[in-house]
Amino acid sequence: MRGLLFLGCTVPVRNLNYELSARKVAAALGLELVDDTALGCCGFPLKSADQAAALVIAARALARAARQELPLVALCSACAGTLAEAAHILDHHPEQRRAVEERLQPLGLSYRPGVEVRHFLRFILEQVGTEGLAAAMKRSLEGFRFAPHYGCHFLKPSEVTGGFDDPEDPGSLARLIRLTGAQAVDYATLKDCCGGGVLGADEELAARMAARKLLELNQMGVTALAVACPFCNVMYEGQQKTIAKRLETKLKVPVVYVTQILGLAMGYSPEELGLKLNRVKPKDLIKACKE
Amino acid sequence: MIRLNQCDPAFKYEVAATPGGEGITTCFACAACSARCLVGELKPEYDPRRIIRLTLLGRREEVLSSPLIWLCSTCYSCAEVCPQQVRFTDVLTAIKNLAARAGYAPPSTRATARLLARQGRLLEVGEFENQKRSDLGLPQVEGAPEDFQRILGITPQAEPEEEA
Amino acid sequence: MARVSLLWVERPGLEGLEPAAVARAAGVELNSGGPVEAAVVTCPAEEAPEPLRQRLAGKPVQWLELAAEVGGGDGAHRLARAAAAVARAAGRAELATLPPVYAPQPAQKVLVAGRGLAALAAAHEAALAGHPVLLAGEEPTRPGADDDPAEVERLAAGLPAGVELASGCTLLRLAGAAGDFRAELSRRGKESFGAVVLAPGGETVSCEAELALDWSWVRPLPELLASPPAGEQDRWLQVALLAGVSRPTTAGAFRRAVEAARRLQQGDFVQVTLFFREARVASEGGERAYRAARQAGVLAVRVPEEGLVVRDGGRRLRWHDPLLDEDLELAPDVLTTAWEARAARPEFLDDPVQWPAWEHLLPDNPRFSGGRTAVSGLYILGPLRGTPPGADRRAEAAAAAGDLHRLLSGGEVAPMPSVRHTYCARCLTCVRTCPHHALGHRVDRIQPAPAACQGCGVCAAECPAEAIAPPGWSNPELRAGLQRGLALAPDPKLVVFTCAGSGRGALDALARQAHTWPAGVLFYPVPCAGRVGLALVLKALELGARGVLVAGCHHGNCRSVNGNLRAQLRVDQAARLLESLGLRPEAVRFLPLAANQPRRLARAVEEMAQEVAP
Amino acid sequence: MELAEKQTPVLILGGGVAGLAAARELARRGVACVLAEREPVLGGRARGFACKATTACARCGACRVGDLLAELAARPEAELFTCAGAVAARRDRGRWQVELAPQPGEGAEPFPARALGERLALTCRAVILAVGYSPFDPRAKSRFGYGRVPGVISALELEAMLAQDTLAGPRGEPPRRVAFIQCVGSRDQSLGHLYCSRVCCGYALRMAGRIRHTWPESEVSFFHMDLQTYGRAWEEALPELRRQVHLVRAMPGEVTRGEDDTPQVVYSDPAGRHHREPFDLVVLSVGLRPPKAASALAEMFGLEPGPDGFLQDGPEVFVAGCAQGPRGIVESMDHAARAAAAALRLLDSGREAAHG
Repeated sequence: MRGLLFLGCTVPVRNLNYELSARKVAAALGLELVDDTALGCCGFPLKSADQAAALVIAARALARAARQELPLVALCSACAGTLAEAAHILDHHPEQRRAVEERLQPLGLSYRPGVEVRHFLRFILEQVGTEGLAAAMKRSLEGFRFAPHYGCHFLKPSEVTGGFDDPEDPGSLARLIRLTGAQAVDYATLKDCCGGGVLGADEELAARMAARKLLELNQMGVTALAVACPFCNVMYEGQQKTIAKRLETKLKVPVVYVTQILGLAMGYSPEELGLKLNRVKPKDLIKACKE
Repeated sequence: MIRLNQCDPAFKYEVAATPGGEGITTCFACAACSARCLVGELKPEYDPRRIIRLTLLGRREEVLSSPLIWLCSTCYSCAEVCPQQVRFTDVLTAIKNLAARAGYAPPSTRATARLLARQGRLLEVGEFENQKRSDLGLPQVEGAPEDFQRILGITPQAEPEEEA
Repeated sequence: MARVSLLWVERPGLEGLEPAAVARAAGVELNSGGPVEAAVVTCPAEEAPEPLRQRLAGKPVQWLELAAEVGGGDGAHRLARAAAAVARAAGRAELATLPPVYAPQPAQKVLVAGRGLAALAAAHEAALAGHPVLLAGEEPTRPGADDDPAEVERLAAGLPAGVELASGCTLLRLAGAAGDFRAELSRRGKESFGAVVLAPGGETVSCEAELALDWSWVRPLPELLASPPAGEQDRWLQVALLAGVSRPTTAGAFRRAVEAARRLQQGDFVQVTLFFREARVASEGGERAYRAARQAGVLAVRVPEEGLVVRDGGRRLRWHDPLLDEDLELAPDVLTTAWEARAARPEFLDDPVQWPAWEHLLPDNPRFSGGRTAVSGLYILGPLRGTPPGADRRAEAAAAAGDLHRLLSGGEVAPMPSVRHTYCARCLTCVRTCPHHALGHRVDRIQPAPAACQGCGVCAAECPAEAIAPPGWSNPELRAGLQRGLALAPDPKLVVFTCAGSGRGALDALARQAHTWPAGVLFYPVPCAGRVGLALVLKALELGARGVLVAGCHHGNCRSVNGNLRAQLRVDQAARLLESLGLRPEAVRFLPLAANQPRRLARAVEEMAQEVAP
Repeated sequence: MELAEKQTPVLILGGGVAGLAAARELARRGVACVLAEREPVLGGRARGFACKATTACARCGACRVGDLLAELAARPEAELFTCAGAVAARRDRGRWQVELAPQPGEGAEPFPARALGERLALTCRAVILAVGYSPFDPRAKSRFGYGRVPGVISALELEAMLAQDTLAGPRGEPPRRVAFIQCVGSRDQSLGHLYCSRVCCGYALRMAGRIRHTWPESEVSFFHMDLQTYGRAWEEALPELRRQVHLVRAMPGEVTRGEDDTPQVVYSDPAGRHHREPFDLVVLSVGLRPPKAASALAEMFGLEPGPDGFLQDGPEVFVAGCAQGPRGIVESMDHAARAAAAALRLLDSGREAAHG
C-alpha cells in the first residue's frame, strides 16, 4: 500500500523526530510513503481570514494526490483535518467547488472527488489492522504507561472523520499503545485541547489550556504523554518550561510521538527514532530500549 | 441597554450566507457548546453562545470588532456536542472571514498570507534545514511558492517587508 | 334462601387445605356429588373441567381462584383466609338465587352537546357503539376554535344514520347520572338520555390575556397572517409575537405561534421576535416547526417568569439577558400573541346542589381519562377539558364512547345498590357521599340511576342505618366473613382490608411470587377502601383483631374519586376513638398504595404484624 | 408445511399498554380478537415502571397496566398469546392473512396469556399495530458517559430501581445528589431525532419527586432546555417543584468521571458560568424511538413511512399507542380506543355490506 506523504509546514522543520519515526514505522509495516516536495501548506493557517483561499490551497494538495491516484497521508492532525474537511466541502457544496476549480485551473490542476485523506496513524490502523500491527512488534513495552492525547483534528469534526473513532470516547490511540505491551492510561483531561490554536492570539490563554493536562499528568506520573500532532507537541513539549515558569511550578512530563512508541516496539533504536530530539525525554524508556 | 430597533437583522443572514455560517440561525441556546468550550472555561468572557446571540440580535459591529472571535482554538468540541448542528467552529470561521473583510483581522493574518506567498509554507526550509534533514537521512524539502502567489494574488516583491 | 355448596377443585396453591374444614369454617356445605342450588367453586370458570361446567350451567355460581386468596404461610391462617373468602363468595352466590327485583332499564340514547371535532367524533363513536345520538348545539358542525376545518367537514359530511343533528338547540339544564340523565334542551324541551357528552368547540383566546397590553393596538394573529406585513430595506418592520410570556402556552398554541412566526418572517424586511417562557414543542411536528422558524430567521427570546416588562401597552418591551448581562429593549411596530381555544363551562354546571365543584367533577386522576368525569355517564371533551387538538381529541372521543357503552350495555357494571327502604331514614347521606353521583332522591325514596353504580360501597360505609349497599357488600355480609376468618386466625389477628384498585393487585403480585406472610394476617378484599367505614374497623377489633390496616389507593388515584380519602378519614376517626378509650391508636392504620407496589404492602403488613403482636 | 389456521375479526400485535387497551375496548363491545405479544410476558415496558406517588398519586398511570390485565383475564373475547411475533402478512380478498411464529423467551406467564407453541396462520379483517417504542440507547451519546462512567444510568433503569426498591449508589448507599439530564436522544437534529419525546419531562420530574419524598435529605438537579407540560395541574405544581428540585436550564456538555469515581456534570449556566458539579447518580432521560420492528412491519403491511420513523395507519391497519408517536401511558390507552373504534367501524361496514 502506498500513500502520498503530506508533511505540512511544521513537521519537516521542527519535528524531525516525528517524521523519522513515522517513516520507520511505515517501512516496518511495508507501507510506501511517496514524497512530493512541492506540497507545502494545507491552508489551515489562512482559514480564519480567508477560508476561500484556504480551500483552494487544500484543493491543490488534493488535486496533486488525485493526479498520482494516491491517498494523502498527513502527520499533522491539523493538516489531516483541514484536507479531509476540504474534500468534504468540495464533495458536498457544488458552488464552492466551482469557485475552487476556477482558481485551480491556472495552476494546471483539477479537483477530482474520491481522494482519501488520512492521518498517518489512522492510515496504518486501517491498512495494516491491529493483527498486522501486532505481528510487527518485536519488543514489549510492558510496564510503561503512556497518556494518549488525541487532540482535536485527529477525530473532529466527526462528520468528516466519519466513524473511525468516537471523539467523545476515543480509543484508537490507546489501542495502538496497548499493542506495544504498554499501558494506555485514562485520565480526566484526556479530551482537552492543547491550546495551540490560540497561541498566536493569546499566549497566556494557550499556556493555561495546555497546563491543565500537564499538571494532571505531572501529578499522575506517566512514562510519557503520547501525541500525534506537531501543534500539540509545540504546546506540551515546546512550551512546557514556559508554562512551568508561568505557573511557578516544576513540570516534568515527557512527551513522545505515538510513532516513536510504535517504532520502539518494532525494534528500532531510540536513536533511529530521533528520541534525542525530544526535549522532555522519557529517560527510563530510552534506557530500557537501548539494550 | 441593547435596543433591537437599532440592531441589524440582516447580519445573521450575512453570516448564514458565508460558507460555514449556515447553521447560525438554528441555535436554540441549549448551552452544550459553552459547557464544552475549554477556552470559555478558562476565559469566561469568551462564550460561543454569547457570540451566537449577539450575532442573532444583529450586533454587527460589536461582533466583528470583538477581539474575542479570534480566540477560538478550533477544537470542534462545540460542533460535536451541538444537538442542532450549528457547527459553531465553522460559524465563527465565517464570522472571522467577514471581520477580516471588514478590516478587523489581527495583523498576524496578513503576515501569514505573505509567508505562504514567499515560501509555500509557514516555516522557511532553507539550506540549513535541508542539511539537518540529510544528516538524519531524510529527503530534501522544497516549496512551491509560485502556486501560492497565484492563489493568494500576492507577489512577495510588491509587498513591503514585514512591519513588525 | 338457597343452600350454597362448596365444590372443591384442587389447584396449585391449595395443598394442605382440608376441603371439609374450609367448608365448615365458612358455614357452607361441602358438595360431594349431590344436587346443587348455588355454588362456590375453587377455580376460575375457564379452568374448570368441562363436565363440572355443564353440571353447574344456569345455576348461580361464584368462580373463585381460592389459591390466590389463601397465599402462603402456616396452616391456621391459610385456613382462616380460605374460610373468609369462601364465606364472601357464598354470600354473593346466595344473593343471586333471590327472585329478580325491579330495576329500571338504562336509557340508551346519548346526548352530545357541543361543536367541532370533539363533538362530531363523539357522535360518530357513540353511534358506532350502537347508541342513538342527539348531536345538539348552536352549530354543532362548525369547527371548534382550534380544529382543522377540513377534518371537521369530513366528519360532518359523513354523520352516521344513528345521529340526529339538532342545530340551534342548546342544553339548558341537566340532572341525573348514567342510564338516567334528564336534560332540558332549548326548542326541544325535556328528554332522557343514558349518557351525556359535553364538548363545546371553544373560542379563540389570547394566551397573554393577563398582560397589560393595549388590546386595541395588538393585532390578532390570524388577522395578521391573512395579510402579512412588510418592511423596507432601511427600516425593518419589527414584529413581536408573545407566545407564553405570562405563563407557558400549550404545545398546540406554541406550534401555531412558531408556524405563524416563520410565515411572517418570510415577509420582506420583517424581523419577528418570538417571546416565551418555555418552548413547548411536545406536539406532533412541534420541534420541526420551531427549528424551521429559527432557520427562517425568527429571533427566539426566552424570558423568565415575569421577565418581560411591558410598557405603553406593549409598544415597548424590555427584558434582561443573563448571558449578555444586559437589558434589551424592543419597540415593536406590530405586536401579536399566540392564542388557544378555551371553552366556557356551561352555566348549569355551576349549580352547587346539583353538581360537584369543577375540580371534583374533573378529578386530576389518571383513572379518569378518556373524557370521564366523576359523574358516571357524563363526559367532558375537547377544549373544555384542555385536550390538545387533532388526534388526541379523536382518541378521547373514542375512549369516551367505549366507556359509555360499557355503562349502558350493563355487561360490566355492578348491579344497582339494593336499598332497604324500611331501614332508610332519608337522611341523604348516600346521595351526598356517592362519589359517582349515582344516587338520587325521588319522591320518598333513594333511587339509584340504573347504570351509574360502580359498586364501590361508599354508600354502605357511610349509611348510618345499614339501609344501602351494593349486592354482596353490606355490613352484615362483611361482618360474617370477618367473624369466620377471625375465629380461626391465630394471633395477632391483623385484618388487612385491600382495595380492588390497589391493595388487591399488590396482593396478587405477592401471591404470584409465593410471598410468605407472617402468621395471623387476614386479608379482606373490598371493592374500594371507602367501603370499609368506621363500623367495620371497630367490628374487626371487637371480634378480636389486634390491628386493622386499610390498604387503599394513593390520593388522587382512587377509581371512586375520593373513596380513599373517606377511608383515611374513617381510620383516623377510629384511631381517635381508640385513643379516647385509652387504647393504642396505632392499632388502626391507612396505607396509601398502588397495585404495582407489592413490596410496600409486604413491608407495611410485616411491620404492623410485629408491632401489634401480643 | 401445514400451518394451524385460525380466523379472528381483529389481530392485535403487541401486548403492552396500547395493545391491551385495544383488546379491552374490543372485548367490552363483545368483539373477539387475537393479541400477539413478542415477549414472554404481557404488559410491555410500563408493567415494570414504578409507582411515583409521594403524598399523592403522581398521575403516571403505571398502575393501570394491572387493571388492564385483570380485566382481560376475566373476559373470554380476547385470546392472548405471548412469545408470538408476526413473520409474514398478505392481503387477500379484503382480509389480512398474518402468520405468527413462536418467539424464543423464558419465564412466560401461563395466565391470562399462553405462549404460542406453533406457527399459526391468522385470517382477520383488521390489524392493530401496538408494538410500542424502543428507548433511545444512551450509548449513542457517549459524552454522557453511559456504560463508562460509574453512576450514570438511564431513566428506564431508574424506573426499575424504584419499582424494585433497589435504588442505591455505586457503593450501595441511597443517593444524596441526583442529576437528571433531559432530552437525551430527543430534540436532536444531529441524531436525526427532530422531535420532543413528550413523556420525559413528566417521568423524570415524577421520579425526582419520588426520590425527594423518599429521601428528604437528597438533592436533585434537573438539567433541561424547556419544560414540557406533563399534567393538568402542572402550573399549580411548579412552585412546589421549584422547592423540591433544582431546575437548571442547560444542556450539559458531558458527564465525566470525577474524584472517587462519582459522575461529574459539566455545564454552563444561563449566565454563562462554567460548572463541574459532582453527583452520586446521573439519570439520562432517554427519549422514545420508533419500535425496532417499525420498518419490517411497515414493509409487511405496506404502510407509508410516518414522521420520524414511527408507524401510521394503512388500509385495514390501525396503529395504537407509542408505535404511532411518543405518548404517555394514559394517552396510549385513549389512543388505543381510537384504533379499536377504527377497527370496529371497519367490521361494521363489512356487516352492512353483507346485509346490503
